Amino acid sequence: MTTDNTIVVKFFARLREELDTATLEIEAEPGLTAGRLLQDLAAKGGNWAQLDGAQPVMIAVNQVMTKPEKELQAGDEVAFFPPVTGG
Amino acid sequence: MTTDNTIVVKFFARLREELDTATLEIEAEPGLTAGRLLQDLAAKGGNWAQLDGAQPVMIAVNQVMTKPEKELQAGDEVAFFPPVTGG
Amino acid sequence: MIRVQQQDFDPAEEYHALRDSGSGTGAIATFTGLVRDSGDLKGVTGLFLEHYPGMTEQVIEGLVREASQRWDVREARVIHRIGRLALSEQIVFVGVCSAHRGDAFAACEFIMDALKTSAPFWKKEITGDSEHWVEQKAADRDRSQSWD
Amino acid sequence: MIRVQQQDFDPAEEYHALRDSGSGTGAIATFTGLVRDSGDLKGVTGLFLEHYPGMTEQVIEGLVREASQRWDVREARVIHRIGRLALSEQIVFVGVCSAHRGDAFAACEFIMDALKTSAPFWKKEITGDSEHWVEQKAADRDRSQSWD
Repeated sequence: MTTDNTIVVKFFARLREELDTATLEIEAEPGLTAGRLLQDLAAKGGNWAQLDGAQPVMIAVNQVMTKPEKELQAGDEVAFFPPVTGG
Repeated sequence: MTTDNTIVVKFFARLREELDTATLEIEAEPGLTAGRLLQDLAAKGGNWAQLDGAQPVMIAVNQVMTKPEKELQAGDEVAFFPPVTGG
Repeated sequence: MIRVQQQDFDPAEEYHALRDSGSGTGAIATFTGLVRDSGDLKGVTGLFLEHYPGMTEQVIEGLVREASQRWDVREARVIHRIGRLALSEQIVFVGVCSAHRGDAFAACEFIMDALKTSAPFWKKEITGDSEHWVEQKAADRDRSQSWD
Repeated sequence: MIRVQQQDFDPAEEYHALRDSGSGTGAIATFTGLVRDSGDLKGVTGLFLEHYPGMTEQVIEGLVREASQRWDVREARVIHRIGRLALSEQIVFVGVCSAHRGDAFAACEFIMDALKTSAPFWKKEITGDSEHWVEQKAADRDRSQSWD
Protein backbone atom coordinates (compact mmCIF):
# COMPACT_ATOMS: atom_id res chain seq x y z
CA MET A 1 0.00 0.00 0.00
CA THR A 2 2.16 2.88 -1.19
CA THR A 3 -0.82 5.28 -0.87
CA ASP A 4 -0.47 5.00 2.92
CA ASN A 5 2.27 7.60 2.73
CA THR A 6 0.48 10.10 0.51
CA ILE A 7 -0.58 13.69 1.15
CA VAL A 8 -3.16 15.20 -1.22
CA VAL A 9 -2.56 18.84 -2.16
CA LYS A 10 -5.40 20.95 -3.61
CA PHE A 11 -5.46 24.37 -5.24
CA PHE A 12 -8.48 26.63 -5.74
CA ALA A 13 -9.58 29.68 -7.72
CA ARG A 14 -6.83 31.91 -9.11
CA LEU A 15 -4.09 29.55 -7.86
CA ARG A 16 -5.73 26.52 -9.46
CA GLU A 17 -5.88 28.41 -12.76
CA GLU A 18 -2.42 30.00 -12.73
CA LEU A 19 -0.72 26.75 -11.65
CA ASP A 20 -2.96 24.78 -14.01
CA THR A 21 -3.27 22.25 -11.19
CA ALA A 22 -6.29 21.26 -9.09
CA THR A 23 -4.71 18.34 -7.23
CA LEU A 24 -1.24 16.96 -6.55
CA GLU A 25 -0.10 13.94 -4.57
CA ILE A 26 3.14 14.08 -2.62
CA GLU A 27 4.96 11.74 -0.27
CA ALA A 28 4.76 12.54 3.42
CA GLU A 29 8.11 13.07 5.12
CA PRO A 30 8.96 13.65 8.80
CA GLY A 31 8.91 17.32 9.79
CA LEU A 32 7.26 18.56 6.59
CA THR A 33 5.13 21.60 7.36
CA ALA A 34 2.52 23.34 5.17
CA GLY A 35 4.83 26.36 4.90
CA ARG A 36 7.81 24.19 3.92
CA LEU A 37 5.68 22.50 1.27
CA LEU A 38 4.79 25.93 -0.14
CA GLN A 39 8.50 26.79 -0.38
CA ASP A 40 9.27 23.45 -2.06
CA LEU A 41 6.53 24.09 -4.62
CA ALA A 42 7.67 27.70 -5.18
CA ALA A 43 11.12 26.35 -6.06
CA LYS A 44 9.65 24.82 -9.21
CA GLY A 45 9.77 28.35 -10.66
CA GLY A 46 7.49 29.94 -13.24
CA ASN A 47 4.00 30.61 -11.88
CA TRP A 48 4.80 28.39 -8.88
CA ALA A 49 7.23 31.04 -7.60
CA GLN A 50 4.31 33.15 -6.32
CA LEU A 51 3.77 30.58 -3.56
CA ASP A 52 6.85 31.93 -1.80
CA GLY A 53 5.14 34.91 -0.21
CA ALA A 54 4.65 37.20 -3.22
CA GLN A 55 0.86 36.78 -2.90
CA PRO A 56 -1.18 35.97 0.20
CA VAL A 57 -1.91 32.23 0.32
CA MET A 58 -4.40 30.71 2.77
CA ILE A 59 -3.78 27.19 4.04
CA ALA A 60 -6.27 24.53 5.13
CA VAL A 61 -5.30 21.10 6.43
CA ASN A 62 -8.08 18.53 6.48
CA GLN A 63 -10.51 21.34 5.65
CA VAL A 64 -9.60 23.49 8.65
CA MET A 65 -7.76 26.82 8.26
CA THR A 66 -4.28 26.61 9.68
CA LYS A 67 -0.84 28.29 9.89
CA PRO A 68 2.29 27.53 7.86
CA GLU A 69 3.87 25.89 10.93
CA LYS A 70 1.31 23.06 10.79
CA GLU A 71 3.07 19.69 10.36
CA LEU A 72 1.66 17.43 7.66
CA GLN A 73 0.91 13.72 8.21
CA ALA A 74 0.37 10.88 5.75
CA GLY A 75 -3.29 10.87 4.75
CA ASP A 76 -3.70 14.62 5.19
CA GLU A 77 -5.50 16.80 2.66
CA VAL A 78 -3.78 20.20 2.40
CA ALA A 79 -5.27 23.04 0.38
CA PHE A 80 -3.77 26.33 -0.80
CA PHE A 81 -5.97 29.18 -2.00
CA PRO A 82 -6.24 33.00 -2.27
CA PRO A 83 -8.14 35.02 0.36
CA VAL A 84 -11.82 34.13 0.10
CA THR A 85 -14.34 36.42 -1.60
CA GLY A 86 -17.78 34.85 -1.12
CA GLY A 87 -20.94 36.32 0.30
CA MET B 1 -65.75 81.61 16.14
CA THR B 2 -65.07 80.58 19.73
CA THR B 3 -63.17 77.50 18.48
CA ASP B 4 -60.34 79.82 17.42
CA ASN B 5 -59.10 79.78 20.98
CA THR B 6 -59.30 76.04 21.56
CA ILE B 7 -56.58 73.50 22.34
CA VAL B 8 -57.42 69.82 21.82
CA VAL B 9 -56.03 67.45 24.45
CA LYS B 10 -55.75 63.72 23.74
CA PHE B 11 -55.00 60.73 25.97
CA PHE B 12 -53.90 57.28 24.89
CA ALA B 13 -53.62 53.72 26.20
CA ARG B 14 -53.53 53.29 30.00
CA LEU B 15 -54.08 57.02 30.56
CA ARG B 16 -57.09 57.09 28.25
CA GLU B 17 -58.60 54.17 30.15
CA GLU B 18 -57.80 55.29 33.68
CA LEU B 19 -58.97 58.86 33.04
CA ASP B 20 -61.93 57.55 31.03
CA THR B 21 -61.15 60.34 28.58
CA ALA B 22 -59.92 60.19 25.00
CA THR B 23 -60.25 63.89 24.14
CA LEU B 24 -60.74 67.18 25.99
CA GLU B 25 -61.04 70.73 24.70
CA ILE B 26 -59.58 73.58 26.73
CA GLU B 27 -59.22 77.31 26.19
CA ALA B 28 -55.76 78.58 25.27
CA GLU B 29 -54.26 81.12 27.65
CA PRO B 30 -51.03 83.11 27.39
CA GLY B 31 -48.03 81.32 28.89
CA LEU B 32 -49.74 77.95 29.27
CA THR B 33 -47.17 75.18 28.86
CA ALA B 34 -47.74 71.44 28.40
CA GLY B 35 -46.27 70.82 31.86
CA ARG B 36 -48.53 73.45 33.44
CA LEU B 37 -51.55 71.88 31.76
CA LEU B 38 -50.55 68.51 33.26
CA GLN B 39 -50.43 70.09 36.73
CA ASP B 40 -53.82 71.76 36.19
CA LEU B 41 -55.32 68.43 35.16
CA ALA B 42 -53.68 66.60 38.08
CA ALA B 43 -55.39 69.08 40.43
CA LYS B 44 -58.74 67.55 39.49
CA GLY B 45 -57.80 64.72 41.87
CA GLY B 46 -58.77 61.05 41.69
CA ASN B 47 -57.11 59.21 38.82
CA TRP B 48 -56.08 62.58 37.37
CA ALA B 49 -53.60 63.05 40.23
CA GLN B 50 -51.16 60.60 38.55
CA LEU B 51 -50.45 63.29 35.90
CA ASP B 52 -48.39 65.20 38.47
CA GLY B 53 -45.25 63.10 38.09
CA ALA B 54 -46.27 59.89 39.87
CA GLN B 55 -46.06 58.02 36.54
CA PRO B 56 -43.95 58.88 33.50
CA VAL B 57 -46.05 60.80 30.98
CA MET B 58 -44.87 61.49 27.44
CA ILE B 59 -45.99 64.68 25.73
CA ALA B 60 -46.59 65.39 22.04
CA VAL B 61 -47.66 68.75 20.64
CA ASN B 62 -49.01 68.70 17.10
CA GLN B 63 -47.87 65.08 16.88
CA VAL B 64 -44.23 65.83 17.71
CA MET B 65 -42.66 64.66 20.99
CA THR B 66 -41.82 67.60 23.20
CA LYS B 67 -40.84 68.72 26.72
CA PRO B 68 -43.07 70.07 29.50
CA GLU B 69 -41.67 73.58 28.88
CA LYS B 70 -43.36 73.73 25.45
CA GLU B 71 -45.81 76.63 25.27
CA LEU B 72 -49.26 75.83 23.89
CA GLN B 73 -51.00 77.95 21.24
CA ALA B 74 -54.63 78.17 20.18
CA GLY B 75 -55.26 75.43 17.60
CA ASP B 76 -52.62 73.09 19.02
CA GLU B 77 -53.24 69.39 19.52
CA VAL B 78 -51.50 68.19 22.70
CA ALA B 79 -51.34 64.51 23.63
CA PHE B 80 -50.37 62.77 26.87
CA PHE B 81 -49.52 59.08 26.98
CA PRO B 82 -47.44 56.42 28.76
CA PRO B 83 -44.02 55.38 27.46
CA VAL B 84 -44.57 53.58 24.15
CA THR B 85 -44.40 49.80 23.84
CA GLY B 86 -44.78 48.95 20.15
CA GLY B 87 -42.57 46.87 17.91
CA MET C 1 -43.22 52.85 2.27
CA ILE C 2 -44.84 52.96 5.68
CA ARG C 3 -48.08 51.23 6.62
CA VAL C 4 -49.99 51.01 9.90
CA GLN C 5 -52.73 48.44 9.49
CA GLN C 6 -54.94 45.91 11.19
CA GLN C 7 -54.49 43.16 8.61
CA ASP C 8 -51.58 40.76 8.36
CA PHE C 9 -48.73 41.31 5.89
CA ASP C 10 -46.58 39.06 3.74
CA PRO C 11 -42.82 39.57 4.22
CA ALA C 12 -42.25 37.92 0.82
CA GLU C 13 -44.14 40.73 -0.94
CA GLU C 14 -42.10 43.31 0.93
CA TYR C 15 -38.88 41.52 0.02
CA HIS C 16 -39.79 41.50 -3.66
CA ALA C 17 -40.63 45.20 -3.57
CA LEU C 18 -37.25 45.93 -1.94
CA ARG C 19 -35.40 43.78 -4.46
CA ASP C 20 -37.13 45.51 -7.39
CA SER C 21 -36.50 48.97 -6.04
CA GLY C 22 -33.49 49.81 -8.15
CA SER C 23 -30.18 48.88 -9.64
CA GLY C 24 -27.03 48.75 -7.57
CA THR C 25 -28.77 47.01 -4.68
CA GLY C 26 -26.47 44.41 -3.19
CA ALA C 27 -27.94 43.88 0.24
CA ILE C 28 -31.39 43.42 1.73
CA ALA C 29 -31.83 43.18 5.51
CA THR C 30 -35.23 42.45 7.00
CA PHE C 31 -36.65 42.11 10.47
CA THR C 32 -40.00 40.62 11.43
CA GLY C 33 -41.33 40.74 14.98
CA LEU C 34 -43.83 38.15 16.21
CA VAL C 35 -46.22 38.49 19.15
CA ARG C 36 -44.85 36.78 22.22
CA ASP C 37 -45.66 36.60 25.89
CA SER C 38 -43.91 39.46 27.74
CA GLY C 39 -43.71 37.35 30.90
CA ASP C 40 -45.60 40.00 32.91
CA LEU C 41 -48.83 38.01 33.05
CA LYS C 42 -49.88 34.31 33.08
CA GLY C 43 -51.90 32.66 30.32
CA VAL C 44 -51.49 35.40 27.72
CA THR C 45 -53.50 34.61 24.58
CA GLY C 46 -52.86 37.77 22.62
CA LEU C 47 -52.38 41.50 22.45
CA PHE C 48 -54.33 44.61 21.71
CA LEU C 49 -52.29 47.30 19.94
CA GLU C 50 -53.35 50.94 20.22
CA HIS C 51 -51.69 53.77 18.31
CA TYR C 52 -51.88 57.53 17.75
CA PRO C 53 -53.14 57.88 14.17
CA GLY C 54 -51.22 60.45 12.17
CA MET C 55 -48.37 60.85 14.64
CA THR C 56 -47.33 57.22 14.25
CA GLU C 57 -46.79 57.57 10.51
CA GLN C 58 -44.94 60.88 10.95
CA VAL C 59 -42.58 59.43 13.56
CA ILE C 60 -41.75 56.40 11.42
CA GLU C 61 -41.19 58.61 8.36
CA GLY C 62 -38.78 60.67 10.45
CA LEU C 63 -36.88 57.52 11.52
CA VAL C 64 -36.57 56.35 7.92
CA ARG C 65 -35.36 59.81 6.89
CA GLU C 66 -32.79 59.81 9.68
CA ALA C 67 -31.59 56.32 8.71
CA SER C 68 -31.26 57.48 5.09
CA GLN C 69 -29.06 60.37 6.16
CA ARG C 70 -26.78 58.13 8.23
CA TRP C 71 -26.51 55.15 5.89
CA ASP C 72 -26.88 54.23 2.22
CA VAL C 73 -30.60 53.33 2.03
CA ARG C 74 -32.07 52.64 -1.42
CA GLU C 75 -35.49 51.86 0.01
CA ALA C 76 -37.00 51.11 3.39
CA ARG C 77 -40.34 49.47 4.09
CA VAL C 78 -41.97 49.51 7.53
CA ILE C 79 -45.27 47.89 8.51
CA HIS C 80 -46.77 47.90 12.00
CA ARG C 81 -50.01 46.19 12.86
CA ILE C 82 -52.65 47.48 15.28
CA GLY C 83 -55.74 46.03 16.96
CA ARG C 84 -56.15 42.52 18.28
CA LEU C 85 -53.34 40.01 17.62
CA ALA C 86 -52.89 36.42 18.80
CA LEU C 87 -49.63 34.94 20.09
CA SER C 88 -47.11 34.21 17.32
CA GLU C 89 -48.81 36.50 14.81
CA GLN C 90 -46.63 38.91 12.85
CA ILE C 91 -46.64 42.37 14.41
CA VAL C 92 -43.93 44.44 12.75
CA PHE C 93 -41.76 44.37 9.62
CA VAL C 94 -38.74 46.52 8.76
CA GLY C 95 -36.86 45.94 5.50
CA VAL C 96 -33.99 47.95 4.04
CA CYS C 97 -32.15 47.60 0.77
CA SER C 98 -28.76 49.15 0.22
CA ALA C 99 -25.65 48.89 -1.92
CA HIS C 100 -23.73 47.62 1.13
CA ARG C 101 -24.55 44.99 3.73
CA GLY C 102 -23.26 46.96 6.72
CA ASP C 103 -25.58 49.83 5.83
CA ALA C 104 -28.55 47.51 5.30
CA PHE C 105 -28.07 45.88 8.72
CA ALA C 106 -27.43 49.15 10.56
CA ALA C 107 -30.34 51.05 9.04
CA CYS C 108 -32.75 48.14 9.61
CA GLU C 109 -31.73 47.70 13.25
CA PHE C 110 -31.72 51.45 13.92
CA ILE C 111 -35.26 51.89 12.57
CA MET C 112 -36.51 48.90 14.57
CA ASP C 113 -34.85 50.02 17.82
CA ALA C 114 -35.98 53.63 17.48
CA LEU C 115 -39.52 52.58 16.54
CA LYS C 116 -39.82 50.70 19.84
CA THR C 117 -39.01 53.78 21.90
CA SER C 118 -40.45 56.65 19.89
CA ALA C 119 -43.39 55.51 17.75
CA PRO C 120 -46.70 55.92 19.61
CA PHE C 121 -47.89 52.32 19.89
CA TRP C 122 -49.04 50.68 23.11
CA LYS C 123 -49.50 46.98 23.79
CA LYS C 124 -52.08 45.54 26.12
CA GLU C 125 -51.72 41.87 27.02
CA ILE C 126 -54.89 39.84 27.11
CA THR C 127 -55.60 36.67 29.09
CA GLY C 128 -58.88 34.81 29.41
CA ASP C 129 -60.23 37.16 32.06
CA SER C 130 -57.92 40.13 32.37
CA GLU C 131 -55.95 42.75 30.50
CA HIS C 132 -52.73 44.52 31.33
CA TRP C 133 -50.86 47.39 29.65
CA VAL C 134 -47.28 46.32 28.93
CA GLU C 135 -44.62 48.54 30.56
CA GLN C 136 -41.69 49.86 28.52
CA LYS C 137 -38.56 47.80 29.07
CA ALA C 138 -35.44 49.67 30.20
CA ALA C 139 -33.50 47.50 27.74
CA ASP C 140 -35.43 49.02 24.82
CA ARG C 141 -34.63 52.56 25.94
CA ASP C 142 -30.96 51.63 26.28
CA ARG C 143 -30.78 49.99 22.85
CA SER C 144 -32.24 53.04 21.20
CA GLN C 145 -29.94 55.44 23.04
CA SER C 146 -26.93 53.45 21.87
CA TRP C 147 -27.53 54.90 18.38
CA ASP C 148 -27.25 58.54 19.54
CA MET D 1 -29.82 24.30 7.92
CA ILE D 2 -26.92 25.00 5.58
CA ARG D 3 -27.04 24.60 1.82
CA VAL D 4 -24.44 25.24 -0.90
CA GLN D 5 -26.15 24.99 -4.25
CA GLN D 6 -26.17 26.09 -7.85
CA GLN D 7 -29.92 26.74 -8.05
CA ASP D 8 -31.71 29.85 -6.86
CA PHE D 9 -33.52 29.98 -3.50
CA ASP D 10 -36.72 31.56 -2.23
CA PRO D 11 -36.25 33.76 0.87
CA ALA D 12 -39.98 33.38 1.58
CA GLU D 13 -39.60 29.61 2.07
CA GLU D 14 -36.68 30.19 4.41
CA TYR D 15 -38.65 32.77 6.36
CA HIS D 16 -41.56 30.36 6.81
CA ALA D 17 -39.22 27.61 7.99
CA LEU D 18 -37.67 30.00 10.53
CA ARG D 19 -41.08 31.16 11.73
CA ASP D 20 -42.29 27.58 12.17
CA SER D 21 -39.17 26.49 13.99
CA GLY D 22 -40.51 26.74 17.51
CA SER D 23 -42.45 28.55 20.16
CA GLY D 24 -41.03 31.55 21.94
CA THR D 25 -39.70 33.04 18.72
CA GLY D 26 -40.21 36.79 18.74
CA ALA D 27 -37.69 37.98 16.21
CA ILE D 28 -36.58 36.94 12.73
CA ALA D 29 -33.69 38.74 11.04
CA THR D 30 -32.73 37.91 7.47
CA PHE D 31 -30.08 39.05 5.04
CA THR D 32 -30.01 38.44 1.30
CA GLY D 33 -27.04 39.36 -0.86
CA LEU D 34 -27.46 40.11 -4.55
CA VAL D 35 -24.78 39.97 -7.25
CA ARG D 36 -23.43 43.40 -8.04
CA ASP D 37 -20.56 44.88 -9.97
CA SER D 38 -17.47 45.09 -7.71
CA GLY D 39 -16.22 48.11 -9.64
CA ASP D 40 -12.92 46.37 -10.46
CA LEU D 41 -13.82 45.74 -14.10
CA LYS D 42 -15.94 47.41 -16.80
CA GLY D 43 -19.02 45.84 -18.36
CA VAL D 44 -19.48 43.06 -15.82
CA THR D 45 -22.34 40.74 -16.79
CA GLY D 46 -22.05 38.18 -14.04
CA LEU D 47 -19.98 36.06 -11.71
CA PHE D 48 -18.60 32.59 -11.44
CA LEU D 49 -18.52 31.26 -7.88
CA GLU D 50 -16.04 28.50 -6.97
CA HIS D 51 -15.96 26.76 -3.59
CA TYR D 52 -14.13 24.05 -1.66
CA PRO D 53 -16.70 21.27 -1.32
CA GLY D 54 -16.87 19.83 2.16
CA MET D 55 -14.81 22.53 3.85
CA THR D 56 -17.36 25.21 2.96
CA GLU D 57 -20.17 23.42 4.79
CA GLN D 58 -17.93 22.71 7.80
CA VAL D 59 -16.87 26.34 8.10
CA ILE D 60 -20.44 27.62 7.92
CA GLU D 61 -21.60 25.04 10.48
CA GLY D 62 -18.83 26.29 12.76
CA LEU D 63 -19.97 29.90 12.34
CA VAL D 64 -23.57 28.99 13.16
CA ARG D 65 -22.38 27.05 16.22
CA GLU D 66 -20.31 30.03 17.36
CA ALA D 67 -23.24 32.41 16.86
CA SER D 68 -25.46 30.04 18.89
CA GLN D 69 -22.99 30.12 21.76
CA ARG D 70 -22.82 33.92 21.78
CA TRP D 71 -26.51 34.74 21.25
CA ASP D 72 -29.96 33.22 21.66
CA VAL D 73 -30.43 31.45 18.30
CA ARG D 74 -33.52 29.23 17.90
CA GLU D 75 -32.65 28.39 14.33
CA ALA D 76 -30.31 29.67 11.64
CA ARG D 77 -30.55 29.04 7.90
CA VAL D 78 -27.69 29.77 5.51
CA ILE D 79 -27.70 29.31 1.74
CA HIS D 80 -24.81 30.17 -0.59
CA ARG D 81 -24.97 29.72 -4.32
CA ILE D 82 -22.11 28.56 -6.56
CA GLY D 83 -21.48 28.46 -10.30
CA ARG D 84 -22.48 31.06 -12.84
CA LEU D 85 -24.68 33.97 -11.66
CA ALA D 86 -25.92 37.04 -13.51
CA LEU D 87 -25.96 40.58 -12.07
CA SER D 88 -28.75 41.14 -9.54
CA GLU D 89 -29.29 37.42 -8.90
CA GLN D 90 -29.53 36.24 -5.30
CA ILE D 91 -26.20 34.90 -4.08
CA VAL D 92 -26.45 34.39 -0.31
CA PHE D 93 -29.10 34.14 2.40
CA VAL D 94 -28.68 34.19 6.18
CA GLY D 95 -31.74 34.02 8.44
CA VAL D 96 -31.87 33.75 12.22
CA CYS D 97 -34.80 33.42 14.57
CA SER D 98 -34.49 34.21 18.24
CA ALA D 99 -36.54 35.17 21.27
CA HIS D 100 -34.98 38.66 21.17
CA ARG D 101 -34.43 41.10 18.34
CA GLY D 102 -30.93 42.18 19.39
CA ASP D 103 -29.79 38.56 19.29
CA ALA D 104 -31.43 37.93 15.91
CA PHE D 105 -29.71 40.96 14.36
CA ALA D 106 -26.32 40.27 15.94
CA ALA D 107 -26.23 36.57 15.07
CA CYS D 108 -27.37 37.21 11.49
CA GLU D 109 -24.80 39.94 10.90
CA PHE D 110 -22.02 37.98 12.61
CA ILE D 111 -22.62 34.89 10.44
CA MET D 112 -22.76 37.01 7.28
CA ASP D 113 -19.58 38.98 8.11
CA ALA D 114 -17.62 35.87 9.15
CA LEU D 115 -18.79 33.94 6.10
CA LYS D 116 -17.27 36.59 3.84
CA THR D 117 -13.82 36.22 5.38
CA SER D 118 -13.62 32.56 6.33
CA ALA D 119 -15.83 30.40 4.10
CA PRO D 120 -13.91 29.11 1.07
CA PHE D 121 -15.78 30.75 -1.81
CA TRP D 122 -14.13 32.71 -4.60
CA LYS D 123 -15.77 35.07 -7.06
CA LYS D 124 -14.64 35.60 -10.61
CA GLU D 125 -16.15 38.54 -12.48
CA ILE D 126 -17.11 37.94 -16.08
CA THR D 127 -17.38 40.50 -18.89
CA GLY D 128 -18.06 39.86 -22.56
CA ASP D 129 -14.46 38.96 -23.30
CA SER D 130 -12.56 38.62 -20.04
CA GLU D 131 -12.58 37.23 -16.54
CA HIS D 132 -11.05 38.48 -13.34
CA TRP D 133 -10.78 36.98 -9.85
CA VAL D 134 -12.19 39.41 -7.30
CA GLU D 135 -9.72 40.47 -4.58
CA GLN D 136 -10.71 40.38 -0.91
CA LYS D 137 -11.69 43.82 0.36
CA ALA D 138 -9.84 45.10 3.43
CA ALA D 139 -13.21 46.38 4.68
CA ASP D 140 -14.52 42.81 4.84
CA ARG D 141 -11.56 41.66 6.92
CA ASP D 142 -12.06 44.61 9.27
CA ARG D 143 -15.80 44.00 9.69
CA SER D 144 -15.20 40.39 10.60
CA GLN D 145 -12.41 41.22 13.06
CA SER D 146 -14.72 43.68 14.82
CA TRP D 147 -16.61 40.65 16.22
CA ASP D 148 -13.50 39.16 17.92
